[in-house]
Amino acid sequence: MFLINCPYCGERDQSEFSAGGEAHIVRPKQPTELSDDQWAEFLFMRKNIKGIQLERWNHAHGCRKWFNMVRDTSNDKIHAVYKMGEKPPIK
Amino acid sequence: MNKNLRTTNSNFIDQTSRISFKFDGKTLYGFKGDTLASALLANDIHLVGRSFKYHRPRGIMTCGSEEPNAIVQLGNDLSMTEPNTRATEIELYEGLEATSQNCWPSVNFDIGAINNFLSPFLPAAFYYKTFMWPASFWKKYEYFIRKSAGLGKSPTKPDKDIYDHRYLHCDVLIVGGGISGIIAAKIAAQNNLNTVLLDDKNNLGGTTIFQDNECFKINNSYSNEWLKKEIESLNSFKNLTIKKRTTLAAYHSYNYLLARENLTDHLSLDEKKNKIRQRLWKIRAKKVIIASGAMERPLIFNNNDRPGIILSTSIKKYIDYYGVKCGQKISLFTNNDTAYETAISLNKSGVSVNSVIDIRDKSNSAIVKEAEKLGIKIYWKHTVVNTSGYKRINSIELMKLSDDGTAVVENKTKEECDCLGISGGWTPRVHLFTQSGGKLKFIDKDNIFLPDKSVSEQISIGSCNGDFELDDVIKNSIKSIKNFLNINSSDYENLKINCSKETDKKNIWLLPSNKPLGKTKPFLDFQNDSTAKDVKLALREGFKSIEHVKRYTTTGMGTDQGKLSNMHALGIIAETAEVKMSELGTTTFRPPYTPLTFGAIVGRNVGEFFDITRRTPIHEWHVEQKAEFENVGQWKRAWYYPKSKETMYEAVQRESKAARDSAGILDASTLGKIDIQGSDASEFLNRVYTNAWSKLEIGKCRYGLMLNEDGMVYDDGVTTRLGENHYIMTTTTGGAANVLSKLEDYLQTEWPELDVYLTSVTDNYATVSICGPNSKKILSKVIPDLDLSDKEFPHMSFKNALINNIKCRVMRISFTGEHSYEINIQSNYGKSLWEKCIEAGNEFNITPYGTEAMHLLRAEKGFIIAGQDTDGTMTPVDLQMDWIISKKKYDFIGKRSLYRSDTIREDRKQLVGLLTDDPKEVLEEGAQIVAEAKKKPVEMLGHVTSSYFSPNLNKSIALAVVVNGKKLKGQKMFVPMENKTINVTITDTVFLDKENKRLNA
Amino acid sequence: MLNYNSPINDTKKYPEIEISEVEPIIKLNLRGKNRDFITKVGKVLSIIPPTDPNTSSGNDNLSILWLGPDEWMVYANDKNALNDRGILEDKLFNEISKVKLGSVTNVTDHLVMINIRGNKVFELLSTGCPFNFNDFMNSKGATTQTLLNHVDIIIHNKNVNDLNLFVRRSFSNHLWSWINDSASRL
Amino acid sequence: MKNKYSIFSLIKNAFSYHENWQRAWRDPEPKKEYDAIIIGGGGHGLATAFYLAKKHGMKNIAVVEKGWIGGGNTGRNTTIIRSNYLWDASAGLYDHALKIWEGLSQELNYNVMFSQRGVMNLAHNLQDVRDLKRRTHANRLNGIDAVWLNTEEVKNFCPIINTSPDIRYPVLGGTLQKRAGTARHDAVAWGYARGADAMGVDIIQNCEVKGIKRNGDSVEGIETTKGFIKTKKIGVVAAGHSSVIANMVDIKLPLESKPLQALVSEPVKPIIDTVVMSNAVHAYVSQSDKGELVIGAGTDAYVSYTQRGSHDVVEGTLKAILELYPIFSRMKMLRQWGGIVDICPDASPIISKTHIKGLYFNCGWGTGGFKATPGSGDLFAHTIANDEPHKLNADFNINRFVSGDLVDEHGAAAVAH
Repeated sequence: MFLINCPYCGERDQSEFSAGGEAHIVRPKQPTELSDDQWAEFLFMRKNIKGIQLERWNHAHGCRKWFNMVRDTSNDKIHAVYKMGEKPPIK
Repeated sequence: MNKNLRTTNSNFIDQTSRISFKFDGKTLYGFKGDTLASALLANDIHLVGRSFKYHRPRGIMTCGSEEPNAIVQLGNDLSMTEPNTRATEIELYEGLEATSQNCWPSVNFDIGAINNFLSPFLPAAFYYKTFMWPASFWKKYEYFIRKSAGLGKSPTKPDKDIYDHRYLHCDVLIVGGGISGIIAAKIAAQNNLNTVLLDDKNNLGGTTIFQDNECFKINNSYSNEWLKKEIESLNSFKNLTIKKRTTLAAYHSYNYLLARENLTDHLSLDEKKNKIRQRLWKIRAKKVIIASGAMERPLIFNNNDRPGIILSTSIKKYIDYYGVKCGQKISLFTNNDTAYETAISLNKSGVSVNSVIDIRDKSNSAIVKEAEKLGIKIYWKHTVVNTSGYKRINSIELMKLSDDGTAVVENKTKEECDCLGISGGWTPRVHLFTQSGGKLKFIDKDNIFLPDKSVSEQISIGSCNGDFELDDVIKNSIKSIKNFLNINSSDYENLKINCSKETDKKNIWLLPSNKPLGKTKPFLDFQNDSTAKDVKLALREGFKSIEHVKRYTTTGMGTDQGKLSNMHALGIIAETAEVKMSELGTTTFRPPYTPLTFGAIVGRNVGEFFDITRRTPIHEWHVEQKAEFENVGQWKRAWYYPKSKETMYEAVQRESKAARDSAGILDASTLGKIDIQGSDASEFLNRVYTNAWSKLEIGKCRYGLMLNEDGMVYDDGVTTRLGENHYIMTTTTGGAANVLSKLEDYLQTEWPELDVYLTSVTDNYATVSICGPNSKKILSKVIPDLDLSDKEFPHMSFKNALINNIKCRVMRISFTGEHSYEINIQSNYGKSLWEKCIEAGNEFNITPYGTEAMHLLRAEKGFIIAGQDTDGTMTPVDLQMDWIISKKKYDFIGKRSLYRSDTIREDRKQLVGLLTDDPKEVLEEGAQIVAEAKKKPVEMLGHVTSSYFSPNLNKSIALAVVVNGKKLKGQKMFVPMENKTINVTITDTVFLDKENKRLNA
Repeated sequence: MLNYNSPINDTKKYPEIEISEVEPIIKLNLRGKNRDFITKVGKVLSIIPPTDPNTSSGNDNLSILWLGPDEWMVYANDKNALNDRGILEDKLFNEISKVKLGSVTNVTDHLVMINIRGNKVFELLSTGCPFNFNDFMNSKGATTQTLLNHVDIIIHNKNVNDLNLFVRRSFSNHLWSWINDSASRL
Repeated sequence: MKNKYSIFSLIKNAFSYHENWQRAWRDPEPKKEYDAIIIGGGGHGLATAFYLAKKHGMKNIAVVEKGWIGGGNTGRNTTIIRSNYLWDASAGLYDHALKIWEGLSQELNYNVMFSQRGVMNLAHNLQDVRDLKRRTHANRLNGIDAVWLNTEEVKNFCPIINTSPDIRYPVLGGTLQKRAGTARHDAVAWGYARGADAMGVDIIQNCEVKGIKRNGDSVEGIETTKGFIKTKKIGVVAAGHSSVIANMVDIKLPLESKPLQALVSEPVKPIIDTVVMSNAVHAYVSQSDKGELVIGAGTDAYVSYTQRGSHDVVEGTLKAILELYPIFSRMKMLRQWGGIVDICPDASPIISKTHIKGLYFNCGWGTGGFKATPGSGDLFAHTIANDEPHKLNADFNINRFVSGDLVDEHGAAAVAH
C-alpha cells in the first residue's frame, strides 16, 4: 500500500485514493476537427511507460481533489506530486 | 518404554502444571511451556508424519517455523480443525488433539509407502512424461493423483472463531526479539521514539536466551543472564509496545507491514471461547529494523531424512529450553562450531554424546577445545554416508573425506545412535528484506546471501545481516542502529564481551557417499521429497534457472517454502552447472513469511460486514410491509410487496396495474442527486449532456443522457433548474458515485475555467414518487395549498412547497408515463411523508410498488434503463434517441465518437420493441434473436434486454437490440430457446399511450 | 404533522467508550475559491473558515471544518445553538451562491453525526481506519476525511478523547452496527 | 521427435538412474539471421513458434526471451481455461483454443494436465442473471457447451458454495461450461518449447531486446543483449511489456500494464472439484492437483511493472472467498504473487499486423491470456506466415480502436477471465 502525499491533505494511505491513468493527455479543444486516428489517439492510445510516468490520482475519500504524480512504474517509487495545472517538477 | 526424557534444569517449562493432550488418538502428557513437538519428543515420539510423494516416515526436525516434516492436523471438530500446522510452533494446551497427515490407515502403517519402493520410477516431474495414453484417461489418472496429493484436510463447516484487524503507526518497528532486536528496542525507546517490537515466540531472547556457556559472556555474566536483565529493563518504557506471538507476515512497499498476532491458539479449549483468535496488524512504520535472525542448515547426505535426525541447535533448544532429551545416544554431524555448543549442553544434562562428526580438517576455537576437554569424541574430516532405521534412526555409517571433499576414502565406521544432530551452518533470514524489494548479495566465504541495496527506510541487524559471533552481533548492531536512528550514544558503549570465535570453515553442498548418487537418497526438500538427484536431473534436461529447477522438481514449494532447502538447491545447481552462486541469483521469497489464515486476512469483514448495506429513509416501512428486497449496488431497494400468499409474478402484476388504474407510490430515494451551483452551471450541463440546457427556464425539468467519451450511453436522469445558477441533477442509483467523480474529474482537470460546484445530496433527500390518474388528488391532500393545475404546474416542472412547515421540492416528472409527482424532502421526514401519502391515498387504493413493477411500467412506455437496455456498446442513435442529441452544440462528452466509421454505420444494433406471436409467451431476458429459425450455425442479430407480461396491455412485451432494427419494424424474427423457437415481431419501443395522453390525465 | 426520524437515535456505552447519535442539527456544505468568499462567510458567521488543511474553527454555536482547499462544512454545536435552521442557510445562500461567490448546500440530513468519547476512542478507530491519529489525537479541533471500514467519514476532534464523526445517512445504520460490534470487542 | 515420453521411457530410464534423459531443449547462441523472430518466450510466444514450424514450415526461426521461458504470466496465472464468451469473435477465438487444448498433451507428447473439471460462473444480482443468460444463449447458438444452472443446481455441482439466501449477495444461479477447466501452466511453456526445439526452433533465453531496426516502413532486425539479429518478420508477444517494445518503434498501443495478483493456500486433500468464478462478488477458485486452492485476485487500477500489487486487492478477494466458502476461514495463504497484465479498453486482445511491414503484435490479453495460449499461437503464426490475419483473429486488429468496432467483453467479464 502506497503512502501518498496529497498536495492538499498531506500523507495518506493508498486506500483513500483512486488512480486516473496517464497525465497530461489534454482533451482536444476542437474534437470535430480531428481525424478518427487523432481522436483514437486521445481516446485509447497510451504510452504505458516502464519507468518515470506522469499520472493522475484523485484523493477520492479525502478532499476529492485530482492531482498529478511522478512515479517510477518499474519500482513504484513516488518521486513527486503536484497540483492540476502545474508543470511536472522534474523533466 | 517409558524412559525419562525430561531434565529438570529448564526454567522455561513449568513442570508443576501438567497438560494432557492427544496425538493420533493416544493420550499423552506435557507441561506448560511445551510446544507439541517438545511434548512429543518428551514422550519419545519422533515419527509424526509421512512425506508428500514417497510417504516416507518423517520426524520432528527443527524447533521453529522452518519445520518441513512435523506438520499435523490440529483438532477434529469439522469447523475448527486446522490442516498443516507445525508441531514445532503449536504451544501445548489442555485438550489439544493432533493427528498425523498424509498417511493411511496410520502413520505407523501407511499404504502410500508403496511409493517409496516405486520411487525409482517416479523421478522429478515424471507426471509430465506419462499419463498421456489414452488421452481420455487423464481424468481417471488425475483422480488418484489428487487423492494421494494434498496434506491435511480442510474444515467442512464454517469457522466459529473471530478475527480482526488493527492499524498501527509507529516511528520504529523492530522485527525479532533476539539479542539484537532487544538492543534495538531499548535504544529506540530510550530516545523517545514510538517503538514496536514483534516476536513470533511467546518469549523474547531468541537463541541467546538459552545460551549458558562459559565461552559466551557479556560484562562477565553468561550471555543469557545478561540478556534476561536487558529484557526486564524494557518494561519501563511507555513508548515501547512489545507484541509476542506475533509473526511478521508481509513487508510491502512504503514500510507497510502485516503482522499476525496469535491471541488464543495457545489457550485451552474453554479459554479460547468467544475471544478473538488472531489479529492482523496493519503497520505503517517510519523506520523498520529487521532482526529476524538466522536458520540452521541441514546437511545433504544419503538418507538424511529419518525420524530422529534433528538440527543440532534444535536439539540444544529442546534440552536447554524445554528440558527434553531428543535421544539417549546422540551423534552430531556438522561443518561448523554450532554443534559443539549442543554437545556441551547435552553433556551437561547427562546425555551421552557418541561423537561429533565434523567435515572440517580441524578447529581451534574455544568451544571446540571445551568439548574436547569434556572428552567428547570428534571425527575430523569425516562424513556420514548412510543412516539406518525405518521409523527412527538407529545407526549411522561414517567415512573419511578425500582431501578435495568430493569422495570418501578408507573404511566405514558404524555408530549406533537414536538421534542424529546435524548442522550445515547458518542461513540469514533475509525473506522480509527481499519482500520489501531489497536486493541480495552473495558472500562466498560464508556461502550466504545478505541484504545489499535496500529500497525502503530499513536496516537488517544481527545474524540476519550475517553476524554470527556474539561480539559482532552486539557491536555491529549497536553501530548500525545508532547510525540508522541518528543517535550518538547508547547504554552499550563499552560492553565487555567474551565469546568463542569460529576459526575454520568448510562447506560441501552435497556430501559424497560410498554409493553412486543414483542409488542414494540425499533429500533437499524434506516435505516435497525432492533430492539432489532430482535437481541434477532437471539440469540435465536443460532446466537451468533456479526458478525452472524449483518448479520442475517442486523444491522449496512446500508449506515451509523451502526455508531449509533453497540454499542447498542453489549450491548444487551452481556446482553442477559450474556457475557462481552470485550469478545464479536466488529465488524470490514471496509473502507471507509463514502461512497466514484467510480468516486473519479478512478480519471481521464477514457475514453482516462482508459489504456495506445502504438503506433509504423509508427502509423500515418496507421491512414492516414484508417487502422483498433487491440488491442494487450496495443499496437495498424494495423489489415487490407480496400480499399473503402472492407469488412475485402476482404481486408485480397487481402493483403495475394499480399504478395505472388509480395510484402507485415508489421509494425513489436511491437515485443519485447532485446539487450544482455556479455561474457556469448551464454551460457545464451543455458539455456533459447530449442535449442543450441554456434555454431551460427556472422551475423546469429536463431529461438528460450522458455519454462516455467513446460515445456510448453512460447514465441518464432528470435535471431541474432551481435558480439562475442552481440545478439539481439526478442520476441512476448504480451510477451516482461514478457520475459525480467523472464530473468532478472534468471540472478539475479539463474545464477548471468553469465556475461550478458539485455537491452530492443523495442522502439528504427522501424521494417519494406518486403516479397514476389519482396522483393529483392525493398530492392535493398532502399539500393543499399547492396549485396543481396543468397551467401552473405542468409536466416537467418543479415547485418549492411546504408540508407542515417542512420545505420540500416537488417535481412533476414521470418514469411510468402516468401523471406523476416526485416529492423530495429532508431524509429524516421521509418515512413520515411516505406514510402521510399512503394515508392520503388510501381512498384511491394507493399501492406501493417496487423496482420490478417500476421496470415493467417504464417498459410499457419504452423508457430505457441504462445498464439493462444498454451495455456500454449503445449510442443514443442506437437507442433511437437521436432527438436528444443537440445538433447546435459544438461539443459535449462523447460527441466526436459518434462520428467514427463504425459508430455512424446505419446497420448497428438498435433498440426495438418485440411482441411475441403468442401474447401469453413471455420472453427470457438475455435470449438471442435470429432471422432464420432452422439455420445452423445461425447469425445472432441481437438479444432481449427487457421482457415482461404487461397487465395493462394484457400481453407480453419486450425491448431488444437488433441489428438494423430501426428498418425492420414489422419484421418476423425468431428467439431460439433450448427446447423451442419463439416467433416474434419487431415493433416500436412504445407499447402504451403513444400519444402521452396519460401524462396529463 | 410530519415526524422526524433520525436513522439511529440511540446511545451505547462500553468500558471506556460511549457512542451516540447527536440529535440532528444543521450542517451546511460551503464551496468557494477566492478571498471574498472567505471574508463574506466570516462576516455572515463571524467565524473565518480555516485555510489550514485538516483543521477547524468555531465559536460556541458553530464549527467550520476544512474539507478541502475550496470546501468547508459548517455545523451547529447542538440543536439549541440555532433556533432557526432556515435563516442561516438562506442568509449564506443569498450572500454567497446568489452573488456567484461559491455554493451553499444544506447537508443536514445527508450526514449523520455520531459522537464518540472515552479513553478508547482512538483504539476503536484503529480497528478500521488507515489514518494516522498519532498527532491528530493531541490537537484539539483537528479534522480529517478518511475511511472507516470502507465507509467515507469526516472526523472532528472536539476535545480530548471526544470526537464527532459524520457519515452519509444511507451508510449510517451499517456503520453504527459495525462500530458497536467493534467497541464491544475492545 | 527426440526421445518420446511415456511410461515405458520412464521405466527404461529408471534402470540408468535417469541419467540418460536428453535435454528438453537446446541452449543455442543466436544465428546471424532468422526468417522470423518471436519476442517473448511465454506460452503464447513458444506456441507461435511451434505452429510456425509445424504448420507453416518456417524452421529457421527464433524465440528470444529476456528472462527464462514461461517465467512471466504463463507461470503466474490461475490456469483457468474456458471459451464461454459473449461475442461471436471472442467465442470463435477462445473455442478454437479450447479445441486444441483437448488434444494438446498428445500433440506435444508432454502432459499439460488439461483437466476438464468444468468452469462455473455465478450470478449474484438480477443484472448478472440477465448478462449470464444472454451469454449462455449466445454460447449455445455458437455451439459452445454452456448451460444455465439455478441455485439448487449450482449447489449440487459444487456443494461447498454457500448458497444461503441470507448472505449479502445470494447466489441467484450460474452458468456452467463442462469442457472448460484448468491445465498445468509450466508444462504448457515447457511442452511447446520442447516441441518447437525439436523442429529446429532456436530458443534463446536471457536475451533482452534493446531495439528494433527499421528500414523505412519495414523491419530489418532486432538489437539484443546478445547482439544484432537480422530478420524480416518480428512477432511481439511480450504481454505486460508489449508497450515497452512498441515504444521502440514509436507505436502507441491502447494498453495499460497493471498488477494482477494471485495466491495459493497450503495443499489439502480434494475439497473442490471444479472452477468457480464470481465477478459480482469477485472471487474465483479452483484446486490444483497438488491440493492447493488456487485463488485469483483482481488488478490494481494503476500502471506498474513491479509484479507486486496492493494488499487491499488480496484482502478483498479473500473476503469474497469466505463469503462464498465460509469453510475456508482456517485455511492458510501459502504464497501470493503478482503478474503484469496488459489490458485493452475493451478487454479483448490484439492479434494484428501493424503499419510497419513485418512487425506483428499479439498482446492485450489482460487477465485472460492463458486459456487462449494454443489458439493465440496458432492464429498468430498464421498471421505472421501469410502476412494476413486468419478469419478467427481478423476482428482483433489494432484498427478497431480507430473505427470504434470494439469487441467489448466487459459486460461478460468485467473483473477477470
